[in-house]
Amino acid sequence: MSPLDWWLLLAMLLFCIGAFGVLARRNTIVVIMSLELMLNAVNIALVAIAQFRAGSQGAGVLFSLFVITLAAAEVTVGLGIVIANYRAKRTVENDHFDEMKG
Amino acid sequence: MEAADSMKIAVILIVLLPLVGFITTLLFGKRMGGKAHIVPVALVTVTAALAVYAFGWVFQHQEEPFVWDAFSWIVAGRYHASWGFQVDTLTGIMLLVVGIIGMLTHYYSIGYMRGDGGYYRFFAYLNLFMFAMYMLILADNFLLLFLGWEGVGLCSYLLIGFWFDRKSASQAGKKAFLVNRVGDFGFTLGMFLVLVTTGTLQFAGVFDKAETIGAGTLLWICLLLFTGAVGKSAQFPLHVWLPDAMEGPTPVSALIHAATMVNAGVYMVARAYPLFAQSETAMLVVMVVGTFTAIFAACIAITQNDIKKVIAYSTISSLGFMFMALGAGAWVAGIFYLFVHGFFKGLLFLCSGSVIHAMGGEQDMRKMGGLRTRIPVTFWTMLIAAVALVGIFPLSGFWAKDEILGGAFAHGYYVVWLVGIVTAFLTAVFAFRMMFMTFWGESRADAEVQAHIHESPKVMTVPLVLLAIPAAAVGAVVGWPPEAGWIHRFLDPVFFAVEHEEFEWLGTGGALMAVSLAVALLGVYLAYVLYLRRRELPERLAARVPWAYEASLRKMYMDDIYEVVPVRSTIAFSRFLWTGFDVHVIDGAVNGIARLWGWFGDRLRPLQTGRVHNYAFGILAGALALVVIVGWVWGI
Amino acid sequence: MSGANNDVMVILPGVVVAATALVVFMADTLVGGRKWVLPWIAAAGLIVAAGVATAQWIDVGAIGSVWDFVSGSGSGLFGGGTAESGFASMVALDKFAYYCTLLFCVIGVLTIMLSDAYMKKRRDAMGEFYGLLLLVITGMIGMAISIDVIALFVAFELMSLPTYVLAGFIRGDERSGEAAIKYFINGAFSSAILLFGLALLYAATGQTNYASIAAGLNNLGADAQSGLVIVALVLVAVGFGFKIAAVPFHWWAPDVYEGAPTPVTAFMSVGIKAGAFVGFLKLFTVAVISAPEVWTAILTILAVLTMIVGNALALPQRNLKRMLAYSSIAHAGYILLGLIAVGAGNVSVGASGERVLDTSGSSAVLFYLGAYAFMNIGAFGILVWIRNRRAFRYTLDEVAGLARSMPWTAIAMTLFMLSLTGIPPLIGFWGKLYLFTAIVNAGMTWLAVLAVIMSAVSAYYYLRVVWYMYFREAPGVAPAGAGAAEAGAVQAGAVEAGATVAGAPVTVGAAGALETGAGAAAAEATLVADDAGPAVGSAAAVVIASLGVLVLGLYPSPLISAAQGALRVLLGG
Amino acid sequence: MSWQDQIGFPVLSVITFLPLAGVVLILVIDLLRRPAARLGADGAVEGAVRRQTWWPTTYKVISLATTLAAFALTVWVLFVFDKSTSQLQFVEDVMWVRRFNIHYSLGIDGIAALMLLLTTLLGFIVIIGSWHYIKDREMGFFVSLLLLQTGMTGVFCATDLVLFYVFWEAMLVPMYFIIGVWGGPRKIYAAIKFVLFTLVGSLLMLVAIVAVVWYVNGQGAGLTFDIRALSDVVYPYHLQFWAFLAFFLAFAIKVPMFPLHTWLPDAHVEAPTAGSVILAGVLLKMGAYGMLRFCLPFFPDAAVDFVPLVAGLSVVAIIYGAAVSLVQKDLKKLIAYSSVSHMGFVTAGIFAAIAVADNAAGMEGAVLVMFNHGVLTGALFLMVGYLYERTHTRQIAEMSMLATPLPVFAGFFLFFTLGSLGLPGLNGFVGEFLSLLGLFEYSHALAAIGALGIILAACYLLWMYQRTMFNDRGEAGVMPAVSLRDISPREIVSLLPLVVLAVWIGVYPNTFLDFLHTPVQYILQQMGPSIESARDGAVAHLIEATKGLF
Repeated sequence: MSPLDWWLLLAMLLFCIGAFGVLARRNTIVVIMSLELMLNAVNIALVAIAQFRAGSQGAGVLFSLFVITLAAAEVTVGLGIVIANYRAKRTVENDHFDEMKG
Repeated sequence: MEAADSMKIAVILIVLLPLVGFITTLLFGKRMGGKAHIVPVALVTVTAALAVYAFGWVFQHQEEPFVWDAFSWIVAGRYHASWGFQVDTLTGIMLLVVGIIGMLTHYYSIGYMRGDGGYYRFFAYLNLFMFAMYMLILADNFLLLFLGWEGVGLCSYLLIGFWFDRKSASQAGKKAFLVNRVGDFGFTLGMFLVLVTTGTLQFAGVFDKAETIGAGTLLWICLLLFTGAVGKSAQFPLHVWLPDAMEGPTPVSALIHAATMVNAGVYMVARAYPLFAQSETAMLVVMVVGTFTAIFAACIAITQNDIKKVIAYSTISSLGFMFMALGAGAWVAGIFYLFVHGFFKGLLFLCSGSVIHAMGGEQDMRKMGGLRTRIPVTFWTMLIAAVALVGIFPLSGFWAKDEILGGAFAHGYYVVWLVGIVTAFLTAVFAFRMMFMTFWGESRADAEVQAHIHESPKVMTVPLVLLAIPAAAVGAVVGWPPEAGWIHRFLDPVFFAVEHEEFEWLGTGGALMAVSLAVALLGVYLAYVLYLRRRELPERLAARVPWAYEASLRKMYMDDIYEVVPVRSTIAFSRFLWTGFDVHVIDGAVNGIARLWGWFGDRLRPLQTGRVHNYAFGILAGALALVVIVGWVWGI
Repeated sequence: MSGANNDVMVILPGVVVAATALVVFMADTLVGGRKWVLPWIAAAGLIVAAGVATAQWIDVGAIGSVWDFVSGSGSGLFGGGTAESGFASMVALDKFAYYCTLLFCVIGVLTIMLSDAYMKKRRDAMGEFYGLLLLVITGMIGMAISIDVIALFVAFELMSLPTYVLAGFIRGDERSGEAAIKYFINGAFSSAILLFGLALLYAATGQTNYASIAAGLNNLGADAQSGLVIVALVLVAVGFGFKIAAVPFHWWAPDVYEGAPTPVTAFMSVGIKAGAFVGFLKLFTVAVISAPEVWTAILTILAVLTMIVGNALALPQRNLKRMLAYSSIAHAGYILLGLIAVGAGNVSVGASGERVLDTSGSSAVLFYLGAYAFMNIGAFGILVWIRNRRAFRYTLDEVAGLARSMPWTAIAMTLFMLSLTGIPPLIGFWGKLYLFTAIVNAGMTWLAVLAVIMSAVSAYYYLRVVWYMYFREAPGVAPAGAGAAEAGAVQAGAVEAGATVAGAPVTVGAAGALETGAGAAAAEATLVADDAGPAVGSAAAVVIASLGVLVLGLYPSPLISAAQGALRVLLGG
Repeated sequence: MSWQDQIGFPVLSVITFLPLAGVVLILVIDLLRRPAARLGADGAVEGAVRRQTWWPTTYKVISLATTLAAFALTVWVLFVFDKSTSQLQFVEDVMWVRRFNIHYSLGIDGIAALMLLLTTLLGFIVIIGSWHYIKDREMGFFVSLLLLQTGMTGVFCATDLVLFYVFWEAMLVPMYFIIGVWGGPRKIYAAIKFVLFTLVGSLLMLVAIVAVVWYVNGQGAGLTFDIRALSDVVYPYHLQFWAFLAFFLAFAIKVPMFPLHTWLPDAHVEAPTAGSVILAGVLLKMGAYGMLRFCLPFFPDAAVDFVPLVAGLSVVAIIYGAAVSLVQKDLKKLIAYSSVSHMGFVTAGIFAAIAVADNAAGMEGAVLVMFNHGVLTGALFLMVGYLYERTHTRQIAEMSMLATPLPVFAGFFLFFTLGSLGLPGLNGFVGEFLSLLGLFEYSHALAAIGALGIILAACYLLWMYQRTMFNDRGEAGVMPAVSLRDISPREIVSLLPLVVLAVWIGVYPNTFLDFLHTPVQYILQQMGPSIESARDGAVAHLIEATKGLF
């Protein structure tokens, strides 16, 4: 395997861990953390590609910068929603939000 | 063919005047109340005069019938049918019967129907009937004939059910129409076959090509057309409507169910002579059906107690006689019988009407008796009619009946002849059974009815007398000498290929004549014995063979069979189709699909758990599945 | 034009909208009690943005050919504004973007009108609401002009993040909060997946610019169908599929649609969906043009599932918002047909050897998005309008007998339902016809057959709304219909009729008349209605939507011209 | 031939949109009268609005005026009509949707002319018939009727496929309302069933339309939705097969053919009188009209292959409809099923005509049956409606001896009953005779079975008549103490045109058949080669067609 493949494998692993966290954890805070993990996994991939992929012109680095910014915004919004919900319902367990279904 | 303009006018008027009478009476008759008969009766009288005129015309132009395509009716594709009229000698005979009896019946009805709530309606219907009947006999093509054919059927329906507030009447009307429809079914198909085979429905056109039609097709055509005749002329097994038709007012029975409409089948077969004459098998069928019907109906007539039922079965029997004649090849004899039968059977009915009128509506002969002196005009006219029916020399029936039997014998149908003789015997028995029970003996009516018995008014008795004359004499006039009478010569152009029988007074002909006369007289005597002298004998006889008596009384169970086999089974099957097939199978499938889809939707709903991580899992799983499927498609 | 000047010109409509958002945020703190100016500012911003886009689009020289445009015989009128790219080929302003910008602005304005009464009750939050809405629209415009995956992702997130907030806008309402959290978690999750997909695409081609990606994939040749590309495309499809609510990424939609404030739901169902579709369409038709087989396969599976599941699940719903949510899923399925048609359609080889796709699918999608905007905003608008008039939990049972109490509302709702079903001569019919022609042309008639069967199914639940309104009586109303209910009906009719006749209803005079009319009309209804006050804006939005549905239904050529004209897509560079 | 040459103004558009203009007028006046009422009253606006008693009369008169005008124009059109050509006449053509080359184009041939006459005739008759029938939301009812008429007229006049489809579908909506709002107890079920049945068929037809048009486009002929142009194209067999099926399904549902008929009884029973009249009188004809206009000339080879199936189903429909009619308890349902039976003659005639060469009679008869059925069944439904206004029941079991209190009514009823059972001299006979004749040319056996339907028709109709008008219960036969008004002048006026037509067609059908000769010849000509080389292996072709799918 080329170095890039290793990096991509790492990214993939981290991404999967993050995804597993989203699926498995009930605490919304942890879920948000997992989401961040997923984004950062992609960041690793992007930087790695930019570094190792021929002719990639380094756009990946640029991309990852954007992603970092967006991730921050995302967390902000997410936590805001969690807090608002906590005020209303006194819980951060996302299982408790299943009033609407079917 | 250049036809006389006067004839065109006459024909048009013959057809239109009754129609005008119908419409005006329907629209304004109610306001005229008891005078509602004036217009229709006047119109029918004029029409009868015109009919006689037309007959006179055809009398002068025997060899060249009047044919006139007035205007086209249906033009579609390669087919064409028109409002076309034809007057030949056969039509002439029919015109006479229809015109005269029709007119007399109208007069008679003025008295008979007086005071009825539907007085105007009755005359309107009668006029409509006259229109349709004239249409039937004047038509120059099968389709127009069918129009008249159905038209008379309709009027029959309306007039049988005239007293629609009686359940039996409304039932009988419907029955008549429906049974006739069965016949029409065949007739329609017959027309289709004619049309498809020859490309036209016009009589002349069809008959010109008659010889080119293949034997099988021809047989089918004849049989199908004959099916129609069986229905209209009340032949077995479609005869069941006619006895019930007696629910109608008696003038109707006389006009429609004895003298005119029921003869339409015979007329039609005679009209289609060029077709039938080509097909021996068809002729055989016609003869067998006619013969069987003749004796079959006579067997039933012999036990009936309702005076009109007796005459009705007698009519069926007589019609059977006519078909027997046609089938046996005695074409002229058949029409001859039709001609005279119209007069004496019409008279018989009108007389029975007079009797019923006198008895205050009573029709059961067991409650009559001794009327001979109370209503003499009716008695004498009815006696003439009965004697004519039975066929006793020298009254009309004798000549015609004898020619039929002679014809059958001459053509070698000895069995048919024998059956005919037996029928004649039975006819004599039941006719005079009726006469004896009604007019002789002591009266068996209630005292109240007794007091009420009276001779009918002039307006009724005069037509009786007028009808009695032809009923008595016309047979001898047109039928003398036997097998060579005027009517034979007259009808020659129509039945162009019929060979004349030689009649020898001192040969077979004379012998047969003697036998039939003897048989008739024997029958009368038997009736005399059974119903006047030894009145206990019939009961004992009935007790001896109860099954036979019962069968005869119950009309050979025909109504019961019809009730069970076609009627109930059709209804049951229809019910099944509706509630079983329509509602459950088709709609079940439709609603089932709808329900299935709803069920499918409901089953999907639990997947929508409302939980975030389930959703996320769904997304991931979906993504993986997509990768797998798409990857698999490209074999990676 | 060139250089920085050029860059700004390219993103000018988006800049206008974003700037307006900032103005709204600032004005929120400055206007004090006069919050009512905020929606006007927001709407004005959108209108200016639309105007800017139009000005860039119109060929001033061909101004006389307006009729040609309207009648569909030529789009010379919009021959101006040669496609420009900017910011190092990150974004490009082509006719496609013009069309989308206009569409988004219209949707935005309608949403603002729709939220009129709703926001009057929440004056304190007006700034946030309209500001966020404008930001979302900025993101949507970004989707339309992006020609680089980086820009695309930024726009995608800009479109998404404020929406999460909007969904949870009713503070203290559990359902709204629940909607927000569900939407957020799933949305962020799918964004990450999309991002991963984009990264893989980048890995496969080493490029982020659409055109370069296309070239890169082309160079890959047979490897364009390699596992890497397939996985990348599937992941991208997940991201977009989530936003357009395609099965099996649709889970959030019913819950969020139900829980979110109704104007927001209306906006999401047409705006976000349109934005996502636009991005999807452009990415696929431009960047992934070299591998149409793969994405056709992916999309076919998605479309089939989406149409079936959407329609199956809409059927048992008794809540109108939820029903419309599933219906909007189903419609996403229909629209996907257009995308499939692009991929499955006749691929010809252009002059310079590049692959040129059949455009009828793309124009069908664009047309349908426009058509869908009118009819769905209208449908949700009716819900908002009823909600403003009386207590309303959006259930089917509550609209029973609506034809008596609010006849004109019922008529309008009927129009929208019929249009959604695809009954001519309403605009929904043309949308479907357009899609069917595209898919049949692409040789996938069986998909069209499936779609029409599903349309027939959908007729059931759309017409069910109609039958509740017309064929049933409101509980407690005698069938004879005499008395108070009819009194209300008559007046409501008068009010709405007034709105219809006025034609341009957002005028002070009309508003005044409506206010009095509605006040008198809904005498008893207002007692239980929790959104007090007249909803001139909502009424106007509904009127505009119904006119759109009807007029464009009778004469769809202008919208077709626009959708056609939008197709001269700039391939970057 | 365009309208300019023939009549001087775009008459078909006028006829089509006159009712719509009536609707607009009604709505405008309705809007105007409300503020007027408001000015004159204080607080009691509603009362003032309702006190405007002139209003119901006004909108009824407007409805009547527009429909009568449409009828008068139609009669004029028929006079001007050139019967010697199969070309479309009174043609109008305006570009509508340029992108797809969809035109707003109208034009009629003889068949359409007759259908147009039927539509406009029944259009004003139902207005008269419904004058006092509806109590609730009356204005909406008249508006729906007018809208419906516009839709129906458009269907018969359209010569552009999409325009045709637009009218075809648009017409569903008012009918949906007529059944759903003013219908009987199960109105919702009936209305939705009606719409869904029709939609399923017509949506598949839409796909077929697109497929056909795009095939032509693909052949380089350019996009066109012009019906005549498209029907001249020879399509490959597999396309013919599937497109035929799709079109046929849509039309067969509308006709309705067995076994797709079950929406009809429900719709009829629940629909108000006017709805039933229009439904039976005009809507059903659209199915058969569509077959004539599309299924045959577009897809001749497939059509010929389908003859055995269609003719067989038609005959089944004849018998089945009649048999099921026999046992109905509800008058309307009885007539509804009888429609299934009668329409069987139509489809049988049409398809028999293309089975053997030179069999135009069947097709002409079929079209005539369409017209006759509209007249007779329309009249019967109308009369059942009138009866219902008097007795408040449609259950046969609850009626008896009505001829006594209602003699004139009974007379009219009998007239139409007789017409319906095919009495020669009235119109029903001519059509059924010809279409059966056509069927007979194709297959003696099928025609024989079909003719059984005529017997059954007499059975159910006369039985029905006996049970309602006559005494069918013996002594206790009189209907319990009801004093019923005999038929009113208004009702007679509504029936008289139908009586006249029934007699006219019965006595001199050539007036109407003359319209059919050339268009039928035109259709058969287009079918010509296919009839000549009548294929004899529909199953083999099915397989071939299925292969064509892939």
